[in-house]
Amino acid sequence: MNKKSIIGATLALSMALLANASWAVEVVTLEAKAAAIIKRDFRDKGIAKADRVIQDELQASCSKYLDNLPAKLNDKIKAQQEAVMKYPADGVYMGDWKAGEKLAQSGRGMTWSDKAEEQPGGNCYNCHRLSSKEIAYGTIGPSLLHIGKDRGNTVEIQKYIYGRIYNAKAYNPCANMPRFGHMGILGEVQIKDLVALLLDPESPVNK
Amino acid sequence: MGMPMKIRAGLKDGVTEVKILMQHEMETGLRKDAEGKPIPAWFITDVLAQYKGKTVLDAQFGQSISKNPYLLFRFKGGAVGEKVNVSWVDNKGDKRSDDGVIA
Amino acid sequence: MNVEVNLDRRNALKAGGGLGLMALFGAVGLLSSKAALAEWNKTAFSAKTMDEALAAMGVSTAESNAIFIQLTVPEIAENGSIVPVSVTSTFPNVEQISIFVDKNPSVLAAQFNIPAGTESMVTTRVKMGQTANVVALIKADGKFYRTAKEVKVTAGGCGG
Amino acid sequence: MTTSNLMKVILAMALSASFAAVAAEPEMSDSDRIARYRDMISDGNPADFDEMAGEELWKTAAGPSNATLEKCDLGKGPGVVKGVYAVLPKYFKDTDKVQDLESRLVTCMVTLQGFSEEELVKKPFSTEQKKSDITLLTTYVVGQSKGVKMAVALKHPKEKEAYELGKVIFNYRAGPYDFACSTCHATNSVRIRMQDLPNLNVKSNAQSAYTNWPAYRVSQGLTRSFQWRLNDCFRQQRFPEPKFISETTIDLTMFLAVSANGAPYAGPGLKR
Repeated sequence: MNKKSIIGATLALSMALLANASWAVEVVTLEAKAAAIIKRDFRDKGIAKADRVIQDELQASCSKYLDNLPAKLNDKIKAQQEAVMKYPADGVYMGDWKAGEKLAQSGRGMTWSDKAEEQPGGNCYNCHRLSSKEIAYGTIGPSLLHIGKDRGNTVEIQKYIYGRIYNAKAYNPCANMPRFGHMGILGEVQIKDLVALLLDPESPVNK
Repeated sequence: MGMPMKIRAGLKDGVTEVKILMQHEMETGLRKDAEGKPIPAWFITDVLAQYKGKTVLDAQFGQSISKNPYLLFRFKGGAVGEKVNVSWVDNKGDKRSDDGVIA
Repeated sequence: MNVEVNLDRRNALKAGGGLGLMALFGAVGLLSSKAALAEWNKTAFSAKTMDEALAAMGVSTAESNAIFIQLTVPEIAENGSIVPVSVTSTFPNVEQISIFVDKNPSVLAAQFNIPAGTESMVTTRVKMGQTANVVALIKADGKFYRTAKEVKVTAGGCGG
Repeated sequence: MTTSNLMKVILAMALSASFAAVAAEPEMSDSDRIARYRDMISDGNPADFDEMAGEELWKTAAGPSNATLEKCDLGKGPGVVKGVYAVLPKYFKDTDKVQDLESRLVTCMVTLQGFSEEELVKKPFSTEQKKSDITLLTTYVVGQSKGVKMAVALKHPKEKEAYELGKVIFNYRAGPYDFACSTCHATNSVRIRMQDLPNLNVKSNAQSAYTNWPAYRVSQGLTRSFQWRLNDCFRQQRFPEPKFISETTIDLTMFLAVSANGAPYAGPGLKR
């Protein structure tokens, strides 16, 4: 390598670093600015209070990295979410699949047009295929048709499914799926009913 | 007096195609308002389309026709620049009449 | 005015539009509400079932025929408040086209009288409370024929 | 049977034969069926009536100053309505702000007609009881850009910044569901229930999504503006309410409008 090319390479490298650095500064500034604008521009409406736009660490990180966290941060946030996971004290994970199907059908809950006293729905069909009888299912999440038939119905599987509904982020920090239990959207009874919908051999999901 | 209609009429191969869009709530009488009080039925019952004084379509509607009713039909004849007249009346006796020029 | 109200609108139609009611419509360009309401088939439009509606319309038998009646409806409707329905018949001498939704609270949606010179084709939009059959009924040469198709009304949007 | 009747019978048979051929074609997917439904309802858009009503409002003197909006500068000079929607949002010198159509209409209603901004933004959207003047005007104005290619500029520094901020806001996850716009609108070929979701990071998707708003919403029986669309997105995201014509909504609009550049404006649309 001659002198000229070394200089050239160094120059290119330092330019790349510089560009990278200014890019990083730019992004931080923009993010902070956007957060401030958002904080100013939203207001309470019904049950949806203005402070909902304040991000927790998980939300801020997933937004910043467009849902692709660096490995270290990913592990850190995953551990945080695992630490706040709560399972039923009675060790029972399955409830009534019929109640679960009703919850799965309901896309309501937590919006400013919903009422505080109404139990939010599970929103399941919005994103997942479940019962083969329901053709209006979403595809943002994977199909869960026959999940119980395919994976069985052991206590381990039940606990795993319970956990995924309670807090999907303990498995994948930037998952699209809400943290239904952790965020207080669904209670223990509701989550158990949904586990039953997915795993009970009598449920239409497994027919 | 009802709200204006939108009438488009086009002549092709000796046949006039008429598309009508009417402005009307078409309340079934089965819905309830925010306070839970029933909203009374209010819908167009009769529609009459005429070309040069001759009836080209005569329709009766029930509560199952959509809000802002839409109609498409064709009749033989018609001439560019001539008018198709459409009129409707609803169950409260309100009415409306508009012309569409054949293009 | 009273004389005109008592006139049978169907007969007026057949007379070619030059008499009675039709003369009034033609001259004023407006439907006379009183006359129109007298004509509107209240029993048929209030009918809760297909059988009741057909009886109110004087239909004793309606042969099923999907070849000479083309009923075009979407297989799936994203929204039950607008379901497009198109009925075309290739029967000769079609006098009347009617559209029903068999599970709606009032099953008869619309009835079209087709004068000579008007094609036996009509498109409109109906409301559907749930997945149901759309039925097309044709009167041709004094006889009735019918065909039906199911429209699935789906849950739309995020549900909120 | 007369000759003409015989012809009808033959025609009917030919038709039914072709129908049989259609039936034998490979299974339609549910998405195809929905697309067919949308196509079938695309004619006869009740938004046309709102365009007419909006034009009337535009030309009618109103407000404390008893003036019309005919001198309003929406981005192509005072009084120019044709094609303006295709260049919005845009930086305006007089307000020193990037504005979308609705915020610009508010500016004109304040400066030309003497309305109070505070009053105008209180009830900016149509309800079953009362249609919003701002939405009617919006419907009229966008109708005058039909077929005009979207050409939103990123020249002024504030325009560039609005776009960049809009992109960040698009990806901003928050609320009890951890949702951002991107949760539903940054993946190809996914749907909620039966509704296909556009991936707004893909140009063709962004173009067809943006150019069909404002739109008549069949389920609500009302024409809805783009500000309303964003408001309802945030509602479904489980966010609190974004203030009408706030910077958040305008920045987001800027991001989406620029993504639609190059496509002819096709609204007002007709949606489920």
